[in-house]
Amino acid sequence: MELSGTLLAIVLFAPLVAFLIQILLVGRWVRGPRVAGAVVSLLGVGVPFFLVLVGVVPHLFEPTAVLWVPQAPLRWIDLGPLSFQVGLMVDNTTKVLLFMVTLVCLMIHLFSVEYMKVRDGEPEPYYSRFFAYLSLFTFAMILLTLSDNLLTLFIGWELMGLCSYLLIGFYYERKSAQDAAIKAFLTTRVGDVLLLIGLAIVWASVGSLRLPEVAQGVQAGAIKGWLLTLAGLFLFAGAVGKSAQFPLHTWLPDAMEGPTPVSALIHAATMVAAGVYLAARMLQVGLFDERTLLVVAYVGGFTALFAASIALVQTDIKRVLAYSTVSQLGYMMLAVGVGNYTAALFHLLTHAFFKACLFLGSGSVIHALHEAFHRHHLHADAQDMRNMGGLRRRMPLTFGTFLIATLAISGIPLTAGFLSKDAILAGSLAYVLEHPQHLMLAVFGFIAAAMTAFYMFRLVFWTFAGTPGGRALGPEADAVRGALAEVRESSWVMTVPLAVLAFFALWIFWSLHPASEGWIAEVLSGAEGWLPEAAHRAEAHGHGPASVHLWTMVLSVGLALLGVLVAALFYLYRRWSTERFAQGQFARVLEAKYGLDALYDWAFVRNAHRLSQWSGRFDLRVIDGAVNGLAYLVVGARHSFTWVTGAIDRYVVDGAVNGVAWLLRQLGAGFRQLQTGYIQGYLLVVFSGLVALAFLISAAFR
Amino acid sequence: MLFRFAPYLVFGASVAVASVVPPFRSSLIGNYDLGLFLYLAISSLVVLGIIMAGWASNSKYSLFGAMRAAAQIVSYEIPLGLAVLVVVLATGTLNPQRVVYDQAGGVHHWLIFRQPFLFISAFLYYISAIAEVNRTPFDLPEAESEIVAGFHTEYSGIRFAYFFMAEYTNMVIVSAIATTLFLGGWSGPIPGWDLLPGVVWFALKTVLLVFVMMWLRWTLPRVRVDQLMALCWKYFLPIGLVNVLGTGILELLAQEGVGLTIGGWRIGPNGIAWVVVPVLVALLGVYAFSGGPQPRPAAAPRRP
Amino acid sequence: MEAVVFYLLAGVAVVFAGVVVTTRNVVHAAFALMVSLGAVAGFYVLLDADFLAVIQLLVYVGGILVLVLFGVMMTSGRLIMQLRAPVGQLLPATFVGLILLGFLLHVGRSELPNNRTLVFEDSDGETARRVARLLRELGAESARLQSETARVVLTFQGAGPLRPEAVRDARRAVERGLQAARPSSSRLYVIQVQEVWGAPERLQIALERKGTPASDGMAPLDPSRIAEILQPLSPREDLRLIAVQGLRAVRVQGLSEAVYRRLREDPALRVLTPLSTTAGLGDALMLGEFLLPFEVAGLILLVALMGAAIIARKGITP
Amino acid sequence: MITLTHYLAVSSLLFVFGMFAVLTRRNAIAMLMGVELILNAANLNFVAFSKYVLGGVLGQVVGLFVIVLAAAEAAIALAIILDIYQELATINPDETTELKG
Repeated sequence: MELSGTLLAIVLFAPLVAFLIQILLVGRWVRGPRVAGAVVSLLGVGVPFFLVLVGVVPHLFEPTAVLWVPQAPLRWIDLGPLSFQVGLMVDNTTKVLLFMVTLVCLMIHLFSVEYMKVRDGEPEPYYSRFFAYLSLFTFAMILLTLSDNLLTLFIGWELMGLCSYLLIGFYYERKSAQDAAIKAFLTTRVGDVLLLIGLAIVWASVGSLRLPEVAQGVQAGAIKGWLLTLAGLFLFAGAVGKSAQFPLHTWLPDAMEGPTPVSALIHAATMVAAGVYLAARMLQVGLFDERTLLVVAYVGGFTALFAASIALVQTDIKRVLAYSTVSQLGYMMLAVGVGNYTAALFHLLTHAFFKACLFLGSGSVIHALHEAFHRHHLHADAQDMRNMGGLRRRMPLTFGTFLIATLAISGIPLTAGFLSKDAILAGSLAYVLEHPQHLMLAVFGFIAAAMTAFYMFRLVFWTFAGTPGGRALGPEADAVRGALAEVRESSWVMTVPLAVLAFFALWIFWSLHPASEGWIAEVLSGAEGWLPEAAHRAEAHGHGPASVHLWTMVLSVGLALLGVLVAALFYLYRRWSTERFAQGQFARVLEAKYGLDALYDWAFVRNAHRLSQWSGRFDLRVIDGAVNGLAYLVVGARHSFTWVTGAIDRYVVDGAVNGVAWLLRQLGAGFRQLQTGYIQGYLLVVFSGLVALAFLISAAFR
Repeated sequence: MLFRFAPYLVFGASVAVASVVPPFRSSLIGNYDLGLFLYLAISSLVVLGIIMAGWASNSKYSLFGAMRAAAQIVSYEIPLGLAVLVVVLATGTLNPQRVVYDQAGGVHHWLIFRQPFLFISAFLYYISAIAEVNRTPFDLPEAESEIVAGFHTEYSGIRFAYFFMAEYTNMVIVSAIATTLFLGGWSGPIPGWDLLPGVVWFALKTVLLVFVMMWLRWTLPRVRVDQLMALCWKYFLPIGLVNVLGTGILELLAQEGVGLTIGGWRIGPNGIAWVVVPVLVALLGVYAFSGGPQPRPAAAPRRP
Repeated sequence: MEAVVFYLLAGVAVVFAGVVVTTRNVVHAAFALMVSLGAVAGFYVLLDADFLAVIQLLVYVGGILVLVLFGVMMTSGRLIMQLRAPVGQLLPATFVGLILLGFLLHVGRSELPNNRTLVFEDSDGETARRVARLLRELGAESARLQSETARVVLTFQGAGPLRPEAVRDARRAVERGLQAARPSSSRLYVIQVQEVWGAPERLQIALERKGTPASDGMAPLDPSRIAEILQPLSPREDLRLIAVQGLRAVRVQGLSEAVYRRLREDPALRVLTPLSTTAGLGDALMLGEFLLPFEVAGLILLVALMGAAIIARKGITP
Repeated sequence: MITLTHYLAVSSLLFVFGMFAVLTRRNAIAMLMGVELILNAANLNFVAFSKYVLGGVLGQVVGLFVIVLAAAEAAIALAIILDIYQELATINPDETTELKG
C-alpha cells in the first residue's frame, strides 16, 4: 500500500476517534464491562497497527522515504509575521517507532480487555472510561512520534502527562492512587516547564520549531555557545522528567498505583519512551552540544546504577519492575550521552517489548492471585512477592514468557535485550577508550548490568520457583499458601499478548546473527533525508573498533551470568543467606530509596506547608503586632499628653474636625439631591456633557 | 392599522424570497451575490408580520398563535441557517445561481449526494423549512383544535386570503430553494441529455417536494410544543453544528489534496466520508438503541 | 434616481423614528422602529454595503425586534401604556436635543478636510487627462491622481457552446490559480462569472481587487501578471484563456468637498462603482487585520447570550 | 446628487430622535429602542464616511461590529428588564429608584 498522507492521518486520528466515541457515547450509556466498549478502542489501535504493517513496514528500507503531510506545512497559528507551522513526518526512526508503539499498545489493549473486567469482585464500573484513556494515550504517543515539529510534539507530550495523571489515579477512591497521580503529574511538570523554556529559546533564536528548520538553524549557527548548552539542558530536563531520570525519577515507582496495563503502557510504549525519543531527536538535530551530552551521559549512567541498586531490595513485584525501567532508561540516556543514537533507540524498541511482556506477565500473576485471594476472602497483598512462589507449575505460559523477557532484560545471549544492551555498553566503552577521564560511565553501565541480572532473577525465583507462599509472613500465611495452590493460568486473552511480546524479546526478529545488531542498526543509522549533511557527524562516534565489541560481550555476559548465579545461590539453592545483608545499614538505605522521597517530601511538601504557616503567623504576629503597637503607642502618647492638649483638643481640633464633618454632611446632602435614582436624569446630564464636549472640541479646532 | 398591514407584510416577505431562486440557466433572478443570505434575512421578516397580526387582532387565540409562531420560526431559523451554511461552505459562494452551476453534470454532482454531511443537511433543511412555514406536522400556530385558527383567527376576506396565499407561496418557494440548494436546480439528472429545458426540470423537482409536503400533511399528526422545541434545540441544532464542522473538515482536506489511491482509483475525502460517516452514524444508532440511557440514580433533592 | 430613492428612504426613516419617539403604544413604537431600521438597511444598499444591509435585516429586524416584542409582551399587563414623560423631563430633553441637532447639522454641512477619493472609469485614457485639467482649473493642485487597473475580465473560449460544468470548472480553476499565487495576488476576487450574450462558447470572468492600494501596500492590478499566473492553468482541454482585459481607472485622492462635488457631477466622467464589497468585507474580517476583533466580537456575543439566558431565568435572583 | 452631508443630516435626525426617546420615554423597552436608533445613526455615519471619504471596507467592518454588539446589548438589556420587572413589577425608569442615595 502506498505510504500516503491519508494513511498517516488515519493512523494518527483513529485512536482519537476511538477516545471520543468512548467518552461521548459509550461511557454515558454502557456501565460495567461490555466488550462492545473495548472493541471500539481495540479498533482504534488495531486499524493503525494494520495500516502501519501494510503501509509503513514495507517502506522500511527506503532510506529517504520522508513524507510531509500536508504537502505544504499547515500554518496552524498565524501571528502575521510569525507563524507556527505544523505537519507530520515519517522518517526511518518514526517508522520503527510507529510499528513498536502500535503493536505494543494493541497488545496492552487486548490484555486489558480481560484484566480490567473485575474490580474487587464487582464488574469494573468505569471499564469504557479506562479504554478511552488508553486510546487517548496512544493518540498522544503517535502524535509525538509523527510530529515534524516541536510544537505538536509538545502537545502530545503534555497530553501524555494528562493521560498518565488520569490513569495512575484511575482507582481514585484510594488515597495512595490520588497521591501517586498528583506526584506523577507535578514531578513531570517540573521537567515540562523547563522543556517549555527550552523550546522558547529554540524558537526565539531559530524562529521555527520544525525539526528540519531547527537542524538547519543549528547548523547555520543561529544558536551557539552557552545559549545552545542552556537550551540543550532545558530540553534534556524535560526528558529527565518524562523518562524518570535522577533526580526526577520518584514518580515512576509510585505510578504503580495505576492498573497494571497502564504501568505496561507507561513503561514500555509511551510515556517514558517519549523522553528518550526527545533526547535522541535533539541529538539528531544537534541541539545537544558536548557539554550537554556529558551531562546526559552522567545522568543516564548514574540513574542506571542508582535505580538498579534500589531494585535489589524491593518486595513489591511491580516496584522491582518500575526501578528496572528507570535503570534501563538510564542506559538509553547513557547511549544518547555518548552519541550513540542508534543504540539508544534500539534499546528503546527492544525494551518496549520485553518490558511490556514483564509488566503484563506480572499483571497476569497479580490478576490470578487477586482472584484466588478474593475467592478465599483474604486481604493479602497480591503484588507482594513474598506472597508468591512456586507459580511455575500453576501458570506455565506466564512463566515461560516472563522468563524469556527476564533473560532479555538481563542481557543474556539469544535475546533482543542482549543485542541492544551490548550496543549501548560497547558504545560507552568505546567512548571511555577515547576519553579515559570519563571511565565512570562504563563502570556505571557494567555494574548496573550485573545488578539487573541479579534482581530480575531474584524476582523470578521468588515468584515462580520454590514452594508456594514459602516466604509469606503474618497471620494469614497459611491461608495464602492454600490459596496459591488453586491459582489458575489466565485466559487466552491475556496470554496471547504475552506470547506475542515474548516473541519480540527474542533475537530472531531483530537479527539472524545472535551477536550483531542486525537490520535495525542499518535502518536507524541510515541518513535521514531531512537532516542537513553535517548533522550526521553525531553518528560518527559511538562505534569503537571491533575488539571493543568482543570485550563488551565477554564482560557483559560474564557479569550478567554472575548476577544470575549469585541470585540463584541466594534465592534458588539457598546456599547463602541474605540475613546479614538485610539487617545492615546499606539495605536500610536502599529500602528508603536513598532518602530521596523523604527529602522531596521534606523539602517541597513539608516546607511549603511550613512556609504558609510561617507567613500566616508572620501576618498574625508581626504585622498585626506592628499595627496594634502603633495604636498602643498613639493611645499612650495621647493619654500622657492629655493634660496639655486637652484644651487645644477641645476647641481647635474638635472644632476643625466637627467643622469638616459638618461641611461634608452639608455637601453630601447637596449632592444627594443629584443622586436621584432617575436613570433618565443621569442620561440627560450625560448628553448635556456630550453637547458641551462637542462645542469645546469644535472651538479648540477652529 | 397594524391589523390591516400585517397580511401584506407576511405575503410580501414570502414572495420577496422568490427573488433569490434561479429557475433556469443564466436567469437574472437569483443571480445575486448575497442571495442565500438575503433569503435567511427576508424569511425572518415573516415573524414580525405574524406577531403583528396576532397582536393587532386583540384576541387571545390570535396572540397565542402568534407567540407560538414566533417562537417556532425563530427557533427553526437556526438549523435552517446551519443547513444553508453547509451548502455555502461546500460551494464557496452565496450566489444561488453559482450554487446551481456547482452541481452541474449529472445526478452524482447534486449537493445532496456529494458527501454525507450535505445529505443530512438536505433533510435538516427540508424539515426545518416545513416548520418554518408552519405546515403539518408543525402547524401549532394554527392548531384549530386548540386555538381556533391561530394568528389569523380574526381575519376574513382578502386579508385572510393573503395569509393563505402566503402559506402556499411559502411552500412552493421553500421547495424551490431546496431544489436549488440540494437537488441541482435546473440541471438534469444525466449529463449531456438535455431532453427537457431547465425550467421544466426545476419545476418538476419543486413540485415533487411540494407534493411530499402535502403528503406529510395527510399522513402525520401534529406534534406537541415541547416535542417541537426539543426536536429543534436538542437534535437539529447539534446535528447542524456537526454538519458544519464535518463539511469544513472535508473542504480543508480537499484543499490539501488528501486522498487514497487504491488500484488506480483515486478516492477523495468526500468518498472516504461516504464510508466513514455512515459507519459512525450506525454505531451511534446501535449504542443509542441497544444500551439506551441507563437509569441514573435519583438526583439528590435540591436544596430549597 | 439615486436622489429619489434616498429622499424616499430618508423620509421613511425619519418619520418612523419620529413615531418611535412620539407614539403612546409600545408595540406601535416597535413596529415603527422596524420600518425605520429597514429604511436604514436601504441606505446601506445605496452606500454599496449590501452585506451590511442584509445583516441589518437579519439581526435587527429579524432578531432584536422580535426580542423587543417578546419583552413588551412579557412585561406589560396592559398593552397600551402611558409613555409620555412629565413636562419637567420633556423640556430639558427637547432643549438638549435641539442644541445637539443644530450642532450636528452644522458639522455635517461644514467643509471636510481634503481627503476625499474618487475612482473614475478610464477606458480610453482620455479621462485621466480630463480629470487632470479639471483639477488644474479648480486649483486643486494638492490632489493626487493615479492611473490603475481596477477590474480585469478574463475571456475563455470553448470548442462549442459551454456546458455548465465547464463554467464551474473554469471558475474553480481561476480561484485555485489565484490562491496558489498568494500573497502577491491575495486580494483578487472573482466577482462575476457570466456567459457572453450571443456567443455561447465564450465565458467571461471578472476579477476585482479589494481594498485601496494605500492600505494593503499592493501594486496595482497587472493584467499581464494575471495572464502569466493563469495561462498555464487550463481549466479543461476544450477551454482556453483567450483574452485578459483590464478596465483602467483613475483614482483621485485628496479632494476637497467642493472639488469632489464638482468632479462627481461632471457628466463626462463615469464613477466606477464596485460590483460587490462582500468579498472585501470577508477578506478584512477573516484574513485581514480584523480577525482578532471579529473573534472577540463573537465571543462577546456568546457570553452575552449565555448571560442573558441566566439573568432572565426565573428564580435565580434572590 | 446625494452627498455625504445628506447622510449626515439623516443620521443626525435619527440620533436626536433616539436620544429623545432615551431621555423621555417612561418604559425601559422604549428607551432601549431609542438606544437602537442611536446606534443605527452612528452606523449610518460609519458606512457613509467609509464610502465617501475613506474608500475600502473599514466603515462597514466597524458597522458590523456595532451591529453585533447591539445584538448582545439588546439581549442583555432585555434580560435585565425582565428581571427588574419580576422584582419591582414595573419597568418605568422613574419608579426603579431602589439605588437612590
